[in-house]
Amino acid sequence: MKFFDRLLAIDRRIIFLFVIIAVTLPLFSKATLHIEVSPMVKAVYDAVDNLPPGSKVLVSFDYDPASAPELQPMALSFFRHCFSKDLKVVIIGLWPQGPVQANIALEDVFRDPEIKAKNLKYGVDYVNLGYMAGNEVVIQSMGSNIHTTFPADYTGNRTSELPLMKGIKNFDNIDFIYNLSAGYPGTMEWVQFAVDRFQAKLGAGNTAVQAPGMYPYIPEQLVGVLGGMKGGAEYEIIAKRPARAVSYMLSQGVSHAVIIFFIIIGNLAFFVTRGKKKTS
Amino acid sequence: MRKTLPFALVTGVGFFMLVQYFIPREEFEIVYEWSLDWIIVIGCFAMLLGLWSLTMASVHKVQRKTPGWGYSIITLAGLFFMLFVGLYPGQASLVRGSIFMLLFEYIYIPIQATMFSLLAFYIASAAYRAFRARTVLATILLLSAVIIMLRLIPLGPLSAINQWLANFILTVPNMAAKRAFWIGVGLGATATALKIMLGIERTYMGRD
Amino acid sequence: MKKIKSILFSFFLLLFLFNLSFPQESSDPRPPTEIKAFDTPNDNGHAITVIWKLSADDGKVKNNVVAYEILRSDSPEGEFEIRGMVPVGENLFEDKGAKEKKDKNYFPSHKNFYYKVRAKADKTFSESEVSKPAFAYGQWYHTGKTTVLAGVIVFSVFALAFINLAKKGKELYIRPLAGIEAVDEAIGRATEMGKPILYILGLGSAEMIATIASFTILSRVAKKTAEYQTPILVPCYDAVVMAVAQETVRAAYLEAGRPDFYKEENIFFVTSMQFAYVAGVNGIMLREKPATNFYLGKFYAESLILAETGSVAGSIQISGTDEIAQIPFFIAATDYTLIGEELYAASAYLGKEPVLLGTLKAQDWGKAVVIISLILGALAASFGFQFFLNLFRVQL
Amino acid sequence: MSTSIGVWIAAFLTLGIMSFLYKDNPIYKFCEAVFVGVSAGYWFVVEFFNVFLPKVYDNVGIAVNVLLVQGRVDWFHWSYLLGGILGVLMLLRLVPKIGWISRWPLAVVVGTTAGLWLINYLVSNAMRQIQSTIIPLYVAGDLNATIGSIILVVGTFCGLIYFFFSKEHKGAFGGAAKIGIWFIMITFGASFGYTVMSRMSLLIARMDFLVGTWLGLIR
Repeated sequence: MKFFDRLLAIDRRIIFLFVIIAVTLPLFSKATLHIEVSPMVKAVYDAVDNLPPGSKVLVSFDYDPASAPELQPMALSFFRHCFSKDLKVVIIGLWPQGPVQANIALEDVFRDPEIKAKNLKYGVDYVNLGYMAGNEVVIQSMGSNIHTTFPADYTGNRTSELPLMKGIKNFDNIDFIYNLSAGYPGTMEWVQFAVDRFQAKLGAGNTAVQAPGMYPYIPEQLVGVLGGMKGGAEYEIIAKRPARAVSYMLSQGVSHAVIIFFIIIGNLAFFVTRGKKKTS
Repeated sequence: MRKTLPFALVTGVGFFMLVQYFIPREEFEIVYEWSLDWIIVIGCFAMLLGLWSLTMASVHKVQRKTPGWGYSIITLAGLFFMLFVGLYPGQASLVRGSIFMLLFEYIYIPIQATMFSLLAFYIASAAYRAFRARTVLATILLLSAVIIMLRLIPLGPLSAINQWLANFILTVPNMAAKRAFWIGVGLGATATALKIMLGIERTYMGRD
Repeated sequence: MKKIKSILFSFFLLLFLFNLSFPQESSDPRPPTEIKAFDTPNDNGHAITVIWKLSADDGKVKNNVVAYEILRSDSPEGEFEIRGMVPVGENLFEDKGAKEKKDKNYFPSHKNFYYKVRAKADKTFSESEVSKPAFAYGQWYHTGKTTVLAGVIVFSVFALAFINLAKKGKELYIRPLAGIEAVDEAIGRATEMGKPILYILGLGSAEMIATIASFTILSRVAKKTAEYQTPILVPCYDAVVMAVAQETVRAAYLEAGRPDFYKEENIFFVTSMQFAYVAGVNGIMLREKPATNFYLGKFYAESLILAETGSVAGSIQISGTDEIAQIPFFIAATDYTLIGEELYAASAYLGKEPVLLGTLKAQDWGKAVVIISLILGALAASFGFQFFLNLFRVQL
Repeated sequence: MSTSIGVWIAAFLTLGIMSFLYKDNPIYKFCEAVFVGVSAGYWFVVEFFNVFLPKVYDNVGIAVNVLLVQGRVDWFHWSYLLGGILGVLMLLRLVPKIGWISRWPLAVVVGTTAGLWLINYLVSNAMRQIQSTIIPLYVAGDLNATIGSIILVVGTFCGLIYFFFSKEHKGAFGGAAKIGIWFIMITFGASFGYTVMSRMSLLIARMDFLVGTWLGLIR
């Protein structure tokens, strides 16, 4: 069985080719993968859905463009959900690029005719307070006063003059915190400082690498967590607004299947050749 | 001056940082905040050191005409263009829409994102090459990885079982092993920090 | 019958009227009582804690309290200003301010303050009596951190005791570690093949624990390569790390008695950009085809690319990091992997110096303490004792 | 197809980097060289505006101002100059004869971080983890949770045994260590599996950029 020997020493580029096809072809397909909604994502969705109109939601953007493929869809569907439920949104970032990502997401959401019709006003329905250096210290100091932590918003307006911020002093006036995180500082710090010290209510969206690390905090300290692109897709499914993450899931499924297929082939070849060596 | 002072500094500063943790008084707090700022500032200057080393390495390549010296010119050009555009006085470089940020958006981000996406290919080839059920340990590694990966593939009725299994792995054995790992690393790092402060571990300072 | 009806009617009417007037007449909630103000313990001296007994109408009886407001003044008769608000059901408030005099929210130390607490209803409120004066001051010891102090002391005592023991010449046993035993073999292989050794210190800066551990291992490896006269290449990610690595290797060659063999240009700076660095190192691997690659230190996403390229180039690879997310890739793509703590221990293994072995023993004793507390703690928790858990609860 | 120059440049760079998968080639090397230069420049400028200006320049500026206007020495703000001087000393590494002076700032950095890390690692890595592992083994009326917490405690225990250096892995001790490494391998496998999704997400986004944003072939 020379075939299997050759299979074992297969050129990596053949595997690369399979991967690129597995990722790209499904992008052309309109078909979607059946996505099971996990309780952790449902919990986050319900927490937002149960907020009465006018509730204040704080969103912290703690990631940069490198993790945008995983976290940007979560930001989009979360904004859409908030605005369609008439919630007020306060945006901050503990990563320098975070508030920029937030603005990109806002631009996208406002293209939706349903949201556009609401004619949302900056300063009244949503604000972007920008980035602040200091990591967990920023959270800590927001616990006593958001106005002193963020004296001005992203474009330099005084925070105290924004109508929405007039009613918000600290976490006591925030009904829900949503954290999109790709590492440090991120969900861990929000749990330790905003939740453990100021009893805030927190939900999170994490990169797939990071998400399992948050499991021990659920449900007491963290309502739930969206893990990677799949978490984003699940949120879109419950919100009945399938968007980018859902459309990408087919590519995810096929590429995962390709990898598993290669693992099986590799093991098959390995056992066949080893069996032969033993007999000969 | 050459040897004794640095080690005295390490021990002194180290013990201050250790002791201040237990003393909440504001005098200690202020010194603590200073030293954190200093570290950041020193790091900022160390970056200058890196910039210098990069420039010199590239210049040397060009001077000696080592193979591929042309690329060093491109590197230098990119570097100085970025510095010029970013530090040109009288403009806000870090605001979206500035030339500096446009370069960031259309040059830096695509290359960085693509470099990262290459990992998708490498992870596939590593899985193929390394995930062979040679030993018990390799088999456990392989099975656990496959169970987690299968979550993304619809398996009909088997999906529910796999979902439960994946969740179990992540919440129980995963947590247990991570804790053991962290406790081990915690003690090891504590021991190393202690060795540094006591002046036992001193290779990092170089020798004369 | 009619009479009864009219009596009933007037009764209900009365009740109705009474009811209408009732909330207006006594809508004031009863005030909070037993108010106490005292310096907040374990802080820098810019905060006072206020506690009180909840209003009798908090959650029961009239149940009309919505919040408590805390007021402060510098004299009992003076003007009180509002310092904060807490929701119903809470009986503690920390009046905390900044330590900088310039700050708007500055809170002076060593100055007497008087407090009172207001129970707020919808439109009205009632106030407690004024508290006895209290002033804020900084403490010299944080009582919430005693467990940590105990931990530091116990660990240091272990370390010093074992270092002492080892110095006196007591044989300290450590079990063999596959990754370490492979080091000699790997250097030997490079010598036989007449190819260089590639040593990567990772992406950490010079003060990181993993990098410092890696420097020590580099020093041992360099000494052996000097003895075997095998070239060692160290491409660096950080300028400071490079400078330290140069001195480390030079010293190792000196120690091995081969200073003539040391080549400074073999320990060089590549760049401080993650993927650009990877690209540079990949080039070295493909061109030089080193017999052995060491990856020891702090690694991130680049770990897999390096290890994959190395395995394609056919090198023996020894890896180790304390970055848990990257270990799976090292395990998958390299021959030997030092997992977390094993990386820190490696220097003791290679050097067999008494001080290093001593601290390794201290680590093990530390682990023994952890294991015992874990078992006792889990048993205690199962039977409902919280004592052990509280022992490890650390205040920040 | 896109009409934006930026998108075309980005697409060219994306393809250039991807060409490395086939083999090392001049276009890849070109993109890489651009990247090395641009990223070094980018980070330097960011560091200059976010660290140097606010931490050194502004603070020392205040100190000088106080001295000139009020004739008073503002120790607090002057102290930042000392940080700056330490930073400059670091650069002396480049001068061979007095390069040893750069050990002073290195000593400050190493000493400070060692002191910090001693506490940080002991508290958040060791003590916090112990705290979260001390859980009741028996959860009344919930068999699943009971089994889960028993496995959790046993797994942590065996994992720690694996990391013991003083005793050879033999007999019962070796058995526990073996179970420990099994748990560790399960974790690494899971982490590997999870990372696949993260990395694929990045690739999908890149391919979507190429065929969608750039070529306009989708939707």
